[in-house]
Amino acid sequence: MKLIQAVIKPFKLDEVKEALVDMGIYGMTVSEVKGFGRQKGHKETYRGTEYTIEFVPKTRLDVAVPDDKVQAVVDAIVRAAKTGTIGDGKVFVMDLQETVRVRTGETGSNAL
Amino acid sequence: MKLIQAVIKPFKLDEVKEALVDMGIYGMTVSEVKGFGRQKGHKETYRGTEYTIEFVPKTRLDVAVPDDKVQAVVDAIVRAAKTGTIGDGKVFVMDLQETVRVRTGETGSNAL
Amino acid sequence: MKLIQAVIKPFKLDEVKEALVDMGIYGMTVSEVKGFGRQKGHKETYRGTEYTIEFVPKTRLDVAVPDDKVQAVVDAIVRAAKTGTIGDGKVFVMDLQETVRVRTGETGSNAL
Amino acid sequence: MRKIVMYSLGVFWIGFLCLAQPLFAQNAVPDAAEAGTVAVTESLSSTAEIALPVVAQGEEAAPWAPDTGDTTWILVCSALVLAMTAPGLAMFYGGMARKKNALNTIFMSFIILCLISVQWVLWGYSLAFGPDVGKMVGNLDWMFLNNVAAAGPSPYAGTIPDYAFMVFQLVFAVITVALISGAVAERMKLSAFLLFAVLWATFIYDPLAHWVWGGGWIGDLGALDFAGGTVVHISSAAAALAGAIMVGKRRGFLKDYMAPHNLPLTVIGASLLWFGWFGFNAGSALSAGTQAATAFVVTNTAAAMGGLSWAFAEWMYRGKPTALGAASGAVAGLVAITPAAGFVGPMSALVIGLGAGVLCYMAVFMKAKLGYDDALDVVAVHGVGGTWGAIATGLFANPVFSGGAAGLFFGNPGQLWKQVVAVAATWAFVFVGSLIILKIVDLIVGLRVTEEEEQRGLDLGQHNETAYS
Amino acid sequence: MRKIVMYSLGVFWIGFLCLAQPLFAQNAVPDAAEAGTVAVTESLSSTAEIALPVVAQGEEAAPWAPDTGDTTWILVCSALVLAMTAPGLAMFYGGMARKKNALNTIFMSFIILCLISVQWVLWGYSLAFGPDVGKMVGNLDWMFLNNVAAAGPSPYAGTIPDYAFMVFQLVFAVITVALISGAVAERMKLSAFLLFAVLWATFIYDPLAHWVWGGGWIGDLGALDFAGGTVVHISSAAAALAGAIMVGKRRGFLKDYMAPHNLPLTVIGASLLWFGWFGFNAGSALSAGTQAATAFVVTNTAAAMGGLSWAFAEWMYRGKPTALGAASGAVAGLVAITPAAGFVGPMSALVIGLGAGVLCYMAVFMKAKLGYDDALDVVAVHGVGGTWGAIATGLFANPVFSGGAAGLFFGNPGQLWKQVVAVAATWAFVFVGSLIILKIVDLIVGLRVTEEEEQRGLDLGQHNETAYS
Amino acid sequence: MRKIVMYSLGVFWIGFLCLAQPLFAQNAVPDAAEAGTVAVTESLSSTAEIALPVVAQGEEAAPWAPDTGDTTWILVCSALVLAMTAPGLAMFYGGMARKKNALNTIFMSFIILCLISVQWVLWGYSLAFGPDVGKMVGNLDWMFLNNVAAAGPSPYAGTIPDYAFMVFQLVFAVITVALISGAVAERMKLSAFLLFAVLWATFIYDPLAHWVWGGGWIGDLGALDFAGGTVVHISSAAAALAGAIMVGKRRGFLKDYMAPHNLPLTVIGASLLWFGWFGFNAGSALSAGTQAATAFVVTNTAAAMGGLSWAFAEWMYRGKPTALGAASGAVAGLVAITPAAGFVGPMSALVIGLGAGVLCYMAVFMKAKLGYDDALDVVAVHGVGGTWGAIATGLFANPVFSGGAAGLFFGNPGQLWKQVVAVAATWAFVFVGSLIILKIVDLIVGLRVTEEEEQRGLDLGQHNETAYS
Ligand SMILES: Nc1ncnc2c1ncn2[C@@H]1O[C@H](COP(=O)(O)OP(=O)(O)O)[C@@H](O)[C@H]1O
Ligand SMILES: Nc1ncnc2c1ncn2[C@@H]1O[C@H](COP(=O)(O)OP(=O)(O)O)[C@@H](O)[C@H]1O
Ligand SMILES: Nc1ncnc2c1ncn2[C@@H]1O[C@H](COP(=O)(O)OP(=O)(O)O)[C@@H](O)[C@H]1O
Repeated sequence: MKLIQAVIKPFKLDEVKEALVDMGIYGMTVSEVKGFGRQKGHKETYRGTEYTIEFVPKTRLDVAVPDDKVQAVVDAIVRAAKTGTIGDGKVFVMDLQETVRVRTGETGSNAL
Repeated sequence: MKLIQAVIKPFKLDEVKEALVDMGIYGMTVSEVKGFGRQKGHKETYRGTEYTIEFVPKTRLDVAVPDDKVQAVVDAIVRAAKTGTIGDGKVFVMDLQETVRVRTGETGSNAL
Repeated sequence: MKLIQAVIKPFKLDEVKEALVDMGIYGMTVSEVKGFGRQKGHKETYRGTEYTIEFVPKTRLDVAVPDDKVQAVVDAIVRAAKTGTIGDGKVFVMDLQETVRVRTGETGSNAL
Repeated sequence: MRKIVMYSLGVFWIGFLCLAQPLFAQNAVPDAAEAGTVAVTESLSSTAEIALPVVAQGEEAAPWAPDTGDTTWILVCSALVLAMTAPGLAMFYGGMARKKNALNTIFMSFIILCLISVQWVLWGYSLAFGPDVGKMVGNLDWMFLNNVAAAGPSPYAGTIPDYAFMVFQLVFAVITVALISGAVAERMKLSAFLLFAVLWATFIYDPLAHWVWGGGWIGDLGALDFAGGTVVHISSAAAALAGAIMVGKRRGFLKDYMAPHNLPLTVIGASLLWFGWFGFNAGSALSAGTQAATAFVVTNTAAAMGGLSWAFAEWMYRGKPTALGAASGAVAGLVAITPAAGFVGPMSALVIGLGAGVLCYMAVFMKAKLGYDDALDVVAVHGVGGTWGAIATGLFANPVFSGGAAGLFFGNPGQLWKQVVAVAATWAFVFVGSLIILKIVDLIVGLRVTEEEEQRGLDLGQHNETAYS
Repeated sequence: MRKIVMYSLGVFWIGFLCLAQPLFAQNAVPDAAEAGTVAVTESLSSTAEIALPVVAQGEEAAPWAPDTGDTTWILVCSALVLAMTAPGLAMFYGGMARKKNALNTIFMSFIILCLISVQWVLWGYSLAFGPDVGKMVGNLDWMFLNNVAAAGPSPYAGTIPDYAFMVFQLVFAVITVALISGAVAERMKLSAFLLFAVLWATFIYDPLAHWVWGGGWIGDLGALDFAGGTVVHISSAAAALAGAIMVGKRRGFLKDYMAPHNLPLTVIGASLLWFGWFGFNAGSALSAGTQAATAFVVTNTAAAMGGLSWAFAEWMYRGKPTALGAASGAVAGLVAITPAAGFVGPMSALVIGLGAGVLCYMAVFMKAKLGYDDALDVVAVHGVGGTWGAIATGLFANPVFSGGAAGLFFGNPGQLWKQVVAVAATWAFVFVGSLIILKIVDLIVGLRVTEEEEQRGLDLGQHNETAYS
Repeated sequence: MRKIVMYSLGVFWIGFLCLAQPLFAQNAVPDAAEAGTVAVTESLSSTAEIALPVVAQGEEAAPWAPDTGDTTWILVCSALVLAMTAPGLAMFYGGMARKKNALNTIFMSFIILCLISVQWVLWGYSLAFGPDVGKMVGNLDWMFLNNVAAAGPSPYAGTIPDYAFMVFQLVFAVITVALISGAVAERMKLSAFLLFAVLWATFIYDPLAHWVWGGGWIGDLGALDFAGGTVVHISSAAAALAGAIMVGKRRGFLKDYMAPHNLPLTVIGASLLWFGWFGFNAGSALSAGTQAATAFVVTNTAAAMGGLSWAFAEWMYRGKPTALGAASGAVAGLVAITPAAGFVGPMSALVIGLGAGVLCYMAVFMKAKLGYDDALDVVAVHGVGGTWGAIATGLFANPVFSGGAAGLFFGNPGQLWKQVVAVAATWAFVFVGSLIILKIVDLIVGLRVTEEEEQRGLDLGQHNETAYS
């Protein structure tokens, strides 16, 4: 199994989620993060003092999948999350040694 | 060493934390996430427009442990987090190649 | 490639970020987490009821780097994040099997 | 399904429209009678000692005209007291709730404002202030505001329109009921609370207001309650205690982290309560004269001293003063000065406020010891503060300010006894009555939400809404 | 660059200072004339039926003095109505917006308060209430408040200073324009809205106010509008509809999650609207007498019933009452009672509030069906509620309360027809006029922000600020 | 330990009770004397030009009765001004603070309201308005409100009760001290600020109020200050400057991200300030007549123009107007019109507001240049705005509106000079006096929290609370 961690633009979450559901992936975990990269933040001015916001709001998606689906899922995420502009994000793939479903205690791919 | 990542129901955090403390685990990191899975969200209606909230609030717990404790910790988490109903969550285990304690620079298991 | 996950004190984020930028690392992802460890939280009293806040606010930094930079980056983070007091945090290093840049589809070290 | 509901709403509404027709037809009759001649004054003669004299009927029957200054005063004060319930109390309570229950807590104050406003014009006012029946309650002659003169003076305050007095009393009824919601917050079912509210207003508040202000036995007894220490504060606290006991503790009480979710909201709510309380206390003079000015001053003084004394008590006892403490102390001071406002001077107000802050601060520790879960401390603040205020009125009432009534420290020990009787009667009547009503409500709809719903929060459970998105 | 801007600001400001000189010099002339002698009363004689009589010019020309009670009343009511716009409406609307647009939505109400306050003293008041031109509009004699007597009585209300009447009307103009912003929220350009606001106030609101209250044809016709059902509510709703259509739907309308970002803010805003509405309706009596007291009572009654009826309709139809629903219902009740406030009794107010809650609740479903995006439901609440209120005034007006005017249920079927004419004329005039103004504004500056900006939110896009940090 | 603290609280409280006894006994004496005969009027004869005439003592000594309209007016205005401090200023400042300091910032306004309310009735009022000593300060004859007639007229305003005037002045003292907290926010110790507040109110504010309004030398000089441009705004700004310098910069000043944590709160706070300011300015007429109406109108006009001018200055200079800017500009306009409110017309108010918006906008850049850290811009808004307003009063005062006083543009160049003297004297006296007091406070308790506490935030450090959970 692999854990796929994707950092994407927040407004792309719905599209990515649907792309995954379409391929039969029904589980994922989402969190709000702040990204720092090529895409620059914005400036804010309050009463004469100017601030640069370097971090851009991003969404992180964690999906655990069996090995045979990794490539397809990564491709699907990339396709759905792409706008072609800077800041589209990254997909990271990590090895997952074990998965347990808390409710049933099932392990391995069955737990996904 | 392994990194154990558990996605659980938020109100189970205290029980899980205590179970870990009882086994002598004194370090962990917690974040608020949103889960998507078998457990469905709820609907909200505002002035005649209905919205489906597909994501359910979940809590993620990251615990790094030495190899010999992995099984015990996973078991403890599963036991404490279990309600037996849909949405109880998942535990993921990943390989951890190095750990450093920032304060002292210690590495490996000593840093946990 | 490796994924470096650092849990640090929130107010050290700027220093750590600058240390990384100085070494030529231009990408990272940041999230707000709560830590549980040696550093204890504080107590709050509301109208006669006292609560202990066991979790301390922390910041998590995820940086993916090519293998040859791992040691330097870990060292830089440790140096910048250190105050020498309890609660300075931890750095975890994990193996990263693949990285994809969503915008271009590039993979591997090129995608970082 | 949808259509049916729509139709039924339509029918119900047209039905009401038809039913209502005779009401306002009726309504027209007495109003059309010469304004200035109030048919009910006779039956009210027994309340003459609390009512201002009805304006003399001039020769040539010049039509009665209200005093514009007094009328402005009472209308403005009515608006101020209304603002105490919403947004004041809504914010004060809402901020103290946990995030998952914030909206439900706010909703309670708001919907009670709606509900009791309607109850009052339908029958509440008549039961409380209508022609007396055995010193216990008003009769139903003023139901639907029949016999309440739109263009004539109030029998209780001769320089202002009857409607102005009626609406000023309305906002008192509203806030009394709304206060109770703090004790049962975060777990009581909305339907149960609404049913409780209507029954409680009708069978507890309306008679009690009659006892004290409407010509009933407590007023006759000579107990002093300028603006509602017993009627409003002790009564809401006694009901709150009954509610906290009957509804039971919140899941995780004294164990889970239940810190206020938004303290700025709470402090702002307390500030608005303070602002509105000027209407409450100084408005109770029913005229914009020197008594109103005095009541205004002592209200401010007691609030300020209450805030300081709670904060300093915390400072001494816990090491740090809290914002929640200062806000609570100011409210405690306001509660305590309420029965005394027109009768005492500013130096006495300092003592009353000081006592309120310290006593109520100590009282919040009670619930943990005694084991009932008064979620937002209605008993500690309104019960203890109101009782202290009623007693203090019997100590500090000063003829210089009251224009007559005196307390123990001004040579009239008998007053203290009357105050104790009024306090005890109120606690007993309201506590027992509230228990009975709660039991009935429990049988009909059940008092409490399910455990699962309590855990998810009442915002989702009762309203399908989240406070913040 | 920076210097240049600074200089230009300086010059512009000194320029204004010089320009302004003659204005207040001019200003001085009529004011210096004997107070109490108002030159314009003649030209206003045609409005005599709505104006209170100008105080009799006593022998020996004792200087005119205002009634202190009435003056206090109108000044306080003016402050209350001002508070309806900011913070009231700002919070009500701001809480309903999404987080990324929250500040922009709040800003709209605030800046409109600033803008229209200035427009009104410069020329708005003169157009609306100045000497009549053909029953259609006021002339410019009162521009810059020339010929408005600082020390004399208002020709519209003889017991209060002319300035008090002027500022009371000012806050009505302000809120009418601010209301429109709810329909176009979350996507309209600030510059476009400001330009629209000035044009709309000048060419739509000012004439319309003149038609109804300033001596124009609707007032002459005998249509009843106590506090602004047509002038304020229907007119803002008609403009809102035009705006929603012309500006277009929000990206993701009916698809994305667009839940209110802060419902406590919205409920508190609704409470402040309720509080301020007493100034709006009871203040419209222009004197602190029995009519003000009645208007106060029916306002409260309709608001309460509106809140209950919307909440109960939801309960029946959706299974759960919402806080947003109760708050919206109260506002709907307030809207509906506005034209009727001085003319009907409290039992009629119950029916009016009941109808408002149910009708407006049904109306919010309209926009999804008809496909226009009235973001914060101005049309459903103010349009439907205002229309129902204007019609209801023609049904329920009761001589007992109105001191004369009667509706269908009190034997005067003709009144209903007049109400219908006034309503229809207002909808038509304002809708068409607003479309034209919006078209012009679109050509000059463009109505809408870019798609990218809409996505990031108008707080960043229009103001470079975030509501919460 | 716990018991000991409890006991000590009890003893301290009973002690106060005993001590207080003679106070209200004393209190009774003059009040019992015939109301209407004010013993102190003689010593006040020198202030006759600012005081309204004491009502004539009618034959047959009919008891004095206040004017109900004026009394309502002043009591309502007192409540409005109180609401400026809390919730108004508390929200305005609280929203601008960072999240970790939000509650502490709000707490400051709230606790100052408590503290100065008590200081004022104990000795502040006597020092400010009591019988004059050498044109510099009042004596202690009115301490504990002795010799202040609960049932008699104010020697400063003969149509209202003495207590009404006293409490109206109380809320001015409160807000002046609360304003200072903005400059030292986010780093000053609570204990230090409270000690400073009592000393500053006693040794700076009370004498200054005496100089201008209580019969002191500035009033004698003929300098105009209608509602407190010097007394309230310049004085709080001068103290703020001293505070910012003495307490030092916040860690990370001009480097870290210090954006307001909740701008909706700030805009709502500004709206409530605007609302309350009607009480501040129009209430300062001390009677509900034409001058109150004029003050009301110019207050609104200057606020509106101030908001527009700051927002447009930003638009020109930075590309986008901000919500914080519009809110700040409105406050700047309100500050500037304060000394002029009863003396100028609405067209002059436009110029005053325009100037205030632009000047204060430019002034906020000052602190970065000069290097002091006035956290929430008290100096820029109240110092610059107040100075501009005081000068502008000397330019625009118009006999048509002031009933006498004239400025440079109305033929009286001498007035400008008097204004400059008053402004300069206020800045100098307050700045130097504040430095001395701060030095003393620093020696006793230390001005500043530890660096670690500053970093964690003062909410946790000073109160052990978090604003939001
Ligand atoms: N080396 C990295 N490690 C962790 N996260 C990264 C890294 N590089 C980029 N990211 C994340 O990906 C987001 C997008 O990256 P960015 O450089 O802005 O655009 P792009 O991927 O189009 O080059 C960043 O905001 C950050 O959250
Ligand atoms: N494949 C997955 N990858 C990442 N997180 C997952 C995955 N499947 C489930 N989760 C997380 O686990 C939570 C519980 O899963 P769910 O399917 O609702 O219940 P159960 O584990 O009882 O079948 C989800 O809300 C989600 O956060
Ligand atoms: N075993 C662990 N697994 C995951 N996170 C940990 C672990 N131990 C510590 N942490 C994180 O590191 C933070 C700092 O650890 P702590 O024990 O307080 O201090 P120190 O590293 O100085 O000993 C904790 O707040 C927690 O977020």
